[in-house]
Amino acid sequence: MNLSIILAIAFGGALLTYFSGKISKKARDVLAVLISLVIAVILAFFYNTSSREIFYTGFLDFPLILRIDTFSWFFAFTIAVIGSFSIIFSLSYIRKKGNTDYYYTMMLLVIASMIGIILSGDLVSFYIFWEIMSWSTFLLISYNRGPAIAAGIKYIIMSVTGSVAMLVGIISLYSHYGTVIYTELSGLLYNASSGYTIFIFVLFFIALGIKNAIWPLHVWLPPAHSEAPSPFSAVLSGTLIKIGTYGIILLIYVIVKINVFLNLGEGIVSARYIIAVTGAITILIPTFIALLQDDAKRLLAWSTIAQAGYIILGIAYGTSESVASGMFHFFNHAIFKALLFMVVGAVEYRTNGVRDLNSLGGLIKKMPVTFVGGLIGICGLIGVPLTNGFVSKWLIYKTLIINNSPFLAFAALLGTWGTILYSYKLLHNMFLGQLPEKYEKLERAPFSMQLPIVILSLAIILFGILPGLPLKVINSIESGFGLEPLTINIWGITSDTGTINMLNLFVAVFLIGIMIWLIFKGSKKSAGIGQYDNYAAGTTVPKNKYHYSVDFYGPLHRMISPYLRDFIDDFYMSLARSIKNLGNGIRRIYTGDVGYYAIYIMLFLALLIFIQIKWKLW
Amino acid sequence: MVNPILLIVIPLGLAFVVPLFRFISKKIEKFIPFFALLANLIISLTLFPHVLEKPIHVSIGGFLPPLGINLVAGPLGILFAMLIALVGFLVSIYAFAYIKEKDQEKYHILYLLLLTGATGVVLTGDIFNLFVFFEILCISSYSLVAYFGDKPGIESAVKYLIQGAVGSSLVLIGIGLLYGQFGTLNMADIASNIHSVHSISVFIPLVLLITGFGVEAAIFPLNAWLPDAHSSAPSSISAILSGIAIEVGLYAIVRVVFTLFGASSILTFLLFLGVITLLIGELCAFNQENIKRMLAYSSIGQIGLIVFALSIGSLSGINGGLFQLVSHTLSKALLFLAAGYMIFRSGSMNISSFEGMGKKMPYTSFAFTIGAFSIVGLPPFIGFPGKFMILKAALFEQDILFTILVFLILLATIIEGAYFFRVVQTIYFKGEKSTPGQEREIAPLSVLIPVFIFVGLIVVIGIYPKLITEILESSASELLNRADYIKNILP
Amino acid sequence: MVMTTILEIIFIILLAGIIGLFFLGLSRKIMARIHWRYGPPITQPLIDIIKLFNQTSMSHGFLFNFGIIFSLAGSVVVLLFLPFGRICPLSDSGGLLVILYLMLIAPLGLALSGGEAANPYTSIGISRKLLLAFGYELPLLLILLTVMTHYNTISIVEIVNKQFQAGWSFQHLSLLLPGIAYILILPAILGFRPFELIQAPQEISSGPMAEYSGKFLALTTIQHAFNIFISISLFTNLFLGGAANPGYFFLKILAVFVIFLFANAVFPRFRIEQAIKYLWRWPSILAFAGLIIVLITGKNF
Amino acid sequence: MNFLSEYIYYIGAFSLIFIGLFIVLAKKNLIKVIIGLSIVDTGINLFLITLGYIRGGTAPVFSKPGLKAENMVDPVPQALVLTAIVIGVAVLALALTLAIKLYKHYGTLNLRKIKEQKW
Repeated sequence: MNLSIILAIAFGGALLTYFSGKISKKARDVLAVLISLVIAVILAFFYNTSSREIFYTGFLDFPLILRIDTFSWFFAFTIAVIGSFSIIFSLSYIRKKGNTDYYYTMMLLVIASMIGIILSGDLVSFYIFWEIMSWSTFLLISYNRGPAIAAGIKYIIMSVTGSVAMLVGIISLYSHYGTVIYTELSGLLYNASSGYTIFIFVLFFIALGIKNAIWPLHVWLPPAHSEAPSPFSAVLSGTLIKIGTYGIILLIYVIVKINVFLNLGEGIVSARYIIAVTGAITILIPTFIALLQDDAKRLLAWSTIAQAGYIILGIAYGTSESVASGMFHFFNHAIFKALLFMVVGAVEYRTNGVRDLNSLGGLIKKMPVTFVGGLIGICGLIGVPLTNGFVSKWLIYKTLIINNSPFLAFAALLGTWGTILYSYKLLHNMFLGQLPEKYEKLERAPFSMQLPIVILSLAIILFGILPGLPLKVINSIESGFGLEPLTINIWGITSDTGTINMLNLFVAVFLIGIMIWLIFKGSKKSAGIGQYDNYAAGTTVPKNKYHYSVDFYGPLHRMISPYLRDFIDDFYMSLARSIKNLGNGIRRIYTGDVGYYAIYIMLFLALLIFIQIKWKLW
Repeated sequence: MVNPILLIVIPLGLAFVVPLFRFISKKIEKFIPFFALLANLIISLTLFPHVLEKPIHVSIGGFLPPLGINLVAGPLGILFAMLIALVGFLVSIYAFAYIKEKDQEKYHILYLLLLTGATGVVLTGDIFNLFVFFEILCISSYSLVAYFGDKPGIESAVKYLIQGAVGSSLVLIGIGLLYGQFGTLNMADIASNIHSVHSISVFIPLVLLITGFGVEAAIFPLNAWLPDAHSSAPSSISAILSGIAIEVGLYAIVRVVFTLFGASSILTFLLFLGVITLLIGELCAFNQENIKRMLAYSSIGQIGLIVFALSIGSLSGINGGLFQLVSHTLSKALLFLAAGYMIFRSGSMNISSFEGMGKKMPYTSFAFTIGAFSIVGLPPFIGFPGKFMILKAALFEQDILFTILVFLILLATIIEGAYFFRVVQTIYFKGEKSTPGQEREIAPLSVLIPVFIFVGLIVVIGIYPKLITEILESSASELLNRADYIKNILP
Repeated sequence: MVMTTILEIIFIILLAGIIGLFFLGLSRKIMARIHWRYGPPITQPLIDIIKLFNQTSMSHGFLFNFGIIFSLAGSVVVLLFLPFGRICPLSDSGGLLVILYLMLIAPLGLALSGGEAANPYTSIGISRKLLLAFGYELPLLLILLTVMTHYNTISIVEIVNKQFQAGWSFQHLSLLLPGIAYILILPAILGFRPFELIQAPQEISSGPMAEYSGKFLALTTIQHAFNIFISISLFTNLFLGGAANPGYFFLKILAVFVIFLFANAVFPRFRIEQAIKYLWRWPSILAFAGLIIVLITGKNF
Repeated sequence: MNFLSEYIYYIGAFSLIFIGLFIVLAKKNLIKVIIGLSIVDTGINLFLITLGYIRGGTAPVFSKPGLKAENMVDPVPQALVLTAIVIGVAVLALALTLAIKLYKHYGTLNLRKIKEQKW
């Protein structure tokens, strides 16, 4: 099987979907799902193989290369799977809206270009697919119109900013070493001056950091994630920002190599430490901002930034446990964040676009499957033991504590407690509490929405109990990077400094749960009563008058909100405004008076003569 | 082998025949540019392989080079001739539906003259001849800008004319000074003797020529006519002006600087000038509400980028510059054509009037989007290899100055991205989702065909840049090896 | 092997429950005596529970039931991670970090359960409970981090073992400060005065528990008992060197509990903002100071 | 004095050019500006002619024996001037046409007031 075939299917399929939509709606839906599934299935067969091929020689003097190894397989496969689930989820979500052909085409194009990025074996093809991904994403973010337009423009400007910086980095590497192929570049920076290495690092990090939404490059993410169509938010949050993660791993562990990276600078001013601290800040600030959000998707968007912080922290910290945790958390986050966006999407779909947390509530009775999905999703997000998120977070805490970085560990842990607060708010305000009367007749989510929700929920539990499955893959990636592999069992990790055994824990929790359930069942049966049949200390609770979820964390909100404006966003906006003003000012040189224009010509002539007289240029 | 002089003769001859055809049928006149340029396109394509082997020169009237006027069809000349014929041809198709006036023979005459002038400039080997063709180009573009006879058109034409006339006066003085010193007008001849005289006496004509041609090439601060003219001309003419006229001006500068004077020391100055032009163009475009003005300022920016690339002075730099020039010609022509028809439909040049165009004119909007992406330099469109090559050339200098300039260029790219993406969003995502009154009105075929040929070229060359890199490389080496150029003409 | 483990588990759960309930009873007795009352008998909580199990209860639905089971299961599982004397059935399943996480299952379960009802008091109570948890977690995290960094391990068994070798943690200044901080936040963890604001019977009619009746109330009481046991024995294990056998361990935690009761009997109730501000100030500063000292003096092991 | 007589035509030519340019730069009225352009043109033509002029030279035609090439005026500038005059006339005509149209639209020829196309 050829790697270029995957890309051909992905890109060709995207275009084909568009044209098939002109013929038959059904055929298009089937085709879109089929293509995304086929890509995932083909990729699955590449497990544990490694190959490399030149797929195109027509681009200037650069042979474009595709390669696959465990590292890229892991990312590509995750992306393909999440992508196909999102497309399945879209089937009913997007039906109500217009431009369906366009939607599917762009969605497939985004997925295809992401897989292209992952599979590319040199920086030029990496960049080409990267840009294709950027603009196709841009075209999809604004799909919903209204506020989505500002979100789209913010996204694309930041994205272009990043990618031009990266382009300079790529070309600079090429001009220094004469190659852009990973395998040839790998380790070459060992002999470079640290100044040059830092230069390359900064350039790449602008691009990768923007994609990965590292603070302070995150400002595009909250509006983009919250305004995009929900299945696409799942792709954005679950996979697209992870392309940034992939790039960072690629940069640090494949191109620069771990030994150079760890020796870049010393102590607190080392590259490793600075990036890790940035990761920690990325955890803390967005977590607290997420607490203040009232829009379900915006809350999830901020949470995405925070979780990306864990990933960066793990990857940059550079011990084999931390890198494993970074990659594992990438995988977990892809699953549970996609799931959560789908849950919100399902609610949004049934309530006709309501995602304001203050006007929902009590939907558990109406959408139980979706609720369970949401519950498992937030458990994964928090990292409740027995969900996948726990193991990756445990790993990062552990390695930070053992390696004497308690402050980073503190940031990570505190972020988790913030996560509990906002994710419970999300769940509570949507599904618990009082059901507004207008939603009395709400139906369950359609099957095409429930299916991915259920599968992803099961995946969270499965990888929570048996973390060894993904960790095995991660372990072999790590040995490829020259890191010491972990000792892994199917149920967890063994090491001298702390062992984790999820299966033990599962059995314990399960048995104790059964025991308590038996006691509960065995004792006197309780009478079922309606939701509004409440004890209210002698008064009555009026129906539909109060919404208890409003201002759920009011006291905390009042305390911290003055400190948590998104100053970075304000800064960027004022930058944009000043560029605009500058442009408006400069425009005035074209006064409209032709006399001035003639004077400009003469002045130019005079300038040339002056320069010659002054400096004797030629 | 075809004589390259046909490239000039056919459009020139047919231009004056246009009124005669009116006696046969009024409908036929609009097809004359079409056929003339088709012929040109075919001729230049057949010449193309020959030229790559050895430049062709034709001595007019049998007078040998230093004395007589000669045509030089080198790779660079043919590259430009091909571009001119191609863009002219496609725009002439566009004009079938776009130019609707009853008496349109003037349009076609002037159109053909404009392209004759442009082709003449790029093919001639004689400096005064170059000036003459340049004047033909300029005069016809002044009148074409005013073609609609409306208020902005006339005003812009007058301003364009005044600045253009000042510019060409300077050129003519420069040519006179050169002739006074060398006693010859043949470019190869002047070039071979240029270092035999004192530098100050060469410097004055050089400055005059750069300034004079710079007006047409729209280098800052000589470009004040451009936004006015581009925005008030008929869109087909805007496409030609932006896609051909300023490129030809640039050709003239490049010819003068590289071949005629071999003045590599002025390149440092042009480097900065290019970056400044780029930044100012993009900044002015940033907050522009008038779509055609925005595109015009963007052209200024692109010209700045091309000037920058050419002034790097290395083979790869010139290569990149020429690639960017081709890319800009195709993309900007496409943008003006697509925007032109949308303006035609919406009746306003305000960007906000494009709201909902994505639904109303899906194909045109699509084409506009491709053009915008290409200009910004996104793969897999033609703008990307261009920008890539320029950055590569600049960074290969491994000089801190170049790194700084590259960052300024990239800053401009970001600004450029910002305003183009804003328009794309306006087209697709702004406005009411679907109002019943706004039915789909697909543009006529004669608009869609050229537009989509442009789209095709942009995508194909974007994906497979090797298609044109060969001719670009030989053009670039033609520019850099003046000795070869001189030897070819004066054996 | 498996058999002993299962026996250990059952032993610990039963014992912890009994000790927890005893402490609950004891606390009421001692409080009463401080207030110059006679007070209920020490077995009163047990009697209450038995009585409650026999009463009719009302349920709002599946999640209402599930939440309470989930919450209690979370608390019980924590027990298996804490060394009780030398007994610790799940010693190598993740250590202190897992305990930290499992401790949040209890409030989360209660919150979920309460969310099923449409009672405003419940909502307010949950909100307060989560916020208070957030408030005390900050110092708690610092305290645990200090201990873990000091001993350079995340295993609580290891920590206890190291204290056997080198004496109680309280002997080191760097751990004394976090120890004091722990005592300061203990009432917040347990919802005792002055952090009664979650239940606040006069104000929001028992908050999250407003809707509970019969066996639900019984289960929450049991859970409360477990919580007391957990938080006190966590302190004992971390700072007072644990114990070599369960009997000695019991004496230690009893002592800690009684001292703690006397210390807290005199406070009024905080508002939630005041509570968070308080928790983020003094205990956090103390714990933070400890952490800094640990980092400066370097690891002891 | 000798200098003056040697360079009188050049001085004259460049004076005309600068006068013309000054008019273009400084005058508000479009017609005046056009006149200025015309003066510049004239100056350039004079300049070109002067380039090939030899004092006392003859027409560059071998009409009678004994004529040497050194004594003939250079014919090339004359050809150039002829072309330049034609171009100049074309520009002038176009400019005047446009001026008429402009006046119809604006009712004025004051270039300082015709500023609709700007920025």
